[in-house]
Amino acid sequence: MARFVLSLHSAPSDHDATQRLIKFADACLSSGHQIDAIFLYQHGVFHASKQLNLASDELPINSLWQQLYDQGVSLMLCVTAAEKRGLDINNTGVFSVAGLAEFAMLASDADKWVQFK
Amino acid sequence: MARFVLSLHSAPSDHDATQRLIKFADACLSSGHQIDAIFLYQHGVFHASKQLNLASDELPINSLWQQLYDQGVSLMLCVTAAEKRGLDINNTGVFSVAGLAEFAMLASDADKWVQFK
Amino acid sequence: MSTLHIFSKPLSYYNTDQLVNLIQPSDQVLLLSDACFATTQFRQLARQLLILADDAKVRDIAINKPDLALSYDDFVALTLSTSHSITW
Amino acid sequence: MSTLHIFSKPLSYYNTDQLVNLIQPSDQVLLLSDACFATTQFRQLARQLLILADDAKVRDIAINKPDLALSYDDFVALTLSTSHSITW
Amino acid sequence: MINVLVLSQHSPFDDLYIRDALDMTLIFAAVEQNISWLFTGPAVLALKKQQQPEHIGLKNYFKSIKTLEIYDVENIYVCEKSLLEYGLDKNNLLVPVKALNYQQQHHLISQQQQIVTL
Amino acid sequence: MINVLVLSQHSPFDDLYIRDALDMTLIFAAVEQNISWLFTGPAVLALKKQQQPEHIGLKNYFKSIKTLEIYDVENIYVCEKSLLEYGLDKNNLLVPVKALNYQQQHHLISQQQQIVTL
Repeated sequence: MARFVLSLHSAPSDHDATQRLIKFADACLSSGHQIDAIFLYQHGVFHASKQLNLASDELPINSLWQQLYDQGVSLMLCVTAAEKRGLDINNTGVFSVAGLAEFAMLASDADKWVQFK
Repeated sequence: MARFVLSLHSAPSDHDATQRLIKFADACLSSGHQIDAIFLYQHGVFHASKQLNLASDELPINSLWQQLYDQGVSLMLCVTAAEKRGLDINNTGVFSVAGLAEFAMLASDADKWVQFK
Repeated sequence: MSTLHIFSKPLSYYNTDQLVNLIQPSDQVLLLSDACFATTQFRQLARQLLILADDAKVRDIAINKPDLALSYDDFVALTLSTSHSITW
Repeated sequence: MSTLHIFSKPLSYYNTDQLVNLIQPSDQVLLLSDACFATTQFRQLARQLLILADDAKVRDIAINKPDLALSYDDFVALTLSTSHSITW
Repeated sequence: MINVLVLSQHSPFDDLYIRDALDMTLIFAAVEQNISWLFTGPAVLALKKQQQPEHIGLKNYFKSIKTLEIYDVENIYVCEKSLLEYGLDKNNLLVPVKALNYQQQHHLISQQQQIVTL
Repeated sequence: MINVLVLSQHSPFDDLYIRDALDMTLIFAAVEQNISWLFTGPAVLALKKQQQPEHIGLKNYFKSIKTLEIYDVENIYVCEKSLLEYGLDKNNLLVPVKALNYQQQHHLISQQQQIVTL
């Protein structure tokens, strides 16, 4: 069993990167590995926007995040990146607001850090 | 006197493109030209996010838009691009929600369309 | 000590000169998303390309020898069998 | 009938081959933002480069002949003296 | 009626670039301007047949590209060199296109009143 | 303590890429990992002296780059070829750097446990 951290760097409008990260995370878990954190950085922070509400024929981003959350995966929003982008860090739903230091410690501890963009 | 439409394609985090569009718009107006519309498209739609709130040592994006609005410039948010990005189109402040058709008609009528990104 | 190099766009999005010089024969090159369209371009980086099967399939791209089709489980295993990954 | 070509990043962000072949001697090439760093690179697109003075100045870049420094008023006038612009 | 050119340069699933360009092209046709759409570089891949992104949860916008003809968008151009680069045959794409060399692309550009890169 | 490499490839005012990389570099130093920062391509321009973006309303983050030494970030590397490309002299940058050819960059990469491109 290995310990992973994953980071997402692109905006919710990049549906393709989003579905890839989710499927990679699912494969990690089903292979018996552990995900210590999924971290939203750069444009990825917009996934924690409470406004996010897509049409029914689009990727169901909100429910995909909810499913990972329900499996106990820690979903983290980088507060520094969020504030630089003017994102409201109250009311971030399934994403917990975390400092960059917290993520850096998790990344240093993990066996693998894989970026998605 | 010429009639311009301008479009902004990058996110508020691209401070550089934002200040450039604003200065170009100011120069248009002070040279006696008319700006029929400034249109937010692609990642530019995030400028109409009500959450936008940056630190005091950053570009004062909100007040720059307010100044253009106060000069009577029509600031338009593309509803199609906004919906595809999950942006809330209620409560868009100085930006009016407009259809792509409205902008296409303005762009067809204008002397010049200049893109900023 | 091999590096996993991950790409999701055609090669024209990247600095080809840098990649050609940095990537070693012992490294692995994995194509995701729109990078799957560009096997011919990426061939100059590696003799054998690893390609995410799902992403190739929806783009109607056939995966031929010596290239290798990977599932998501394979992708996870690959990140563990290499020293580290770079998502370019 | 001249086209105004507008760039805001160094040339490596663009498809050089396409630009070299598309841009004509009668066209104008305007450098904004980080494109100002790359006058040497953009020289292959035009004999004379137009450069936004503010953007060059904050990057501590000197504008030398035959290149031309433009104010924002000049930039506005330039969009009117050309047939149309392309913001690459 | 003016001539408007939409210029696409991004690969099919790079964010929403091609979908934004599709919307823009359709709307200029709807407001009865003379719209053209030019695909260069990896954007030509958006015209490749038999892509089924819905199988990985993504919207299949290629179906909408196929409807361009219905909406009287007939001026679809592709960069000849880019087709070659990606091994595509201009007679076997989603919609009928005209393949242009660089000189023809320059001519197309010179005829436009407005040009938008998306 | 692990070796972590931040790899920058974007130009100084391309969105917030360099500023994000700066934050990441500083934080890995703060949590006492062995952090290195490699600048390649147009990212090397972020180390050019005497830039004053505050005059056009942008935050001057170059001041923070200058403080890297104070925070014990000493492993700053630049691509030798990129310096040449942009006419920069490695002895006249914001902070002391080591210029690396491709072989040396490969060696640097091979020593890392984690690598992040920003």
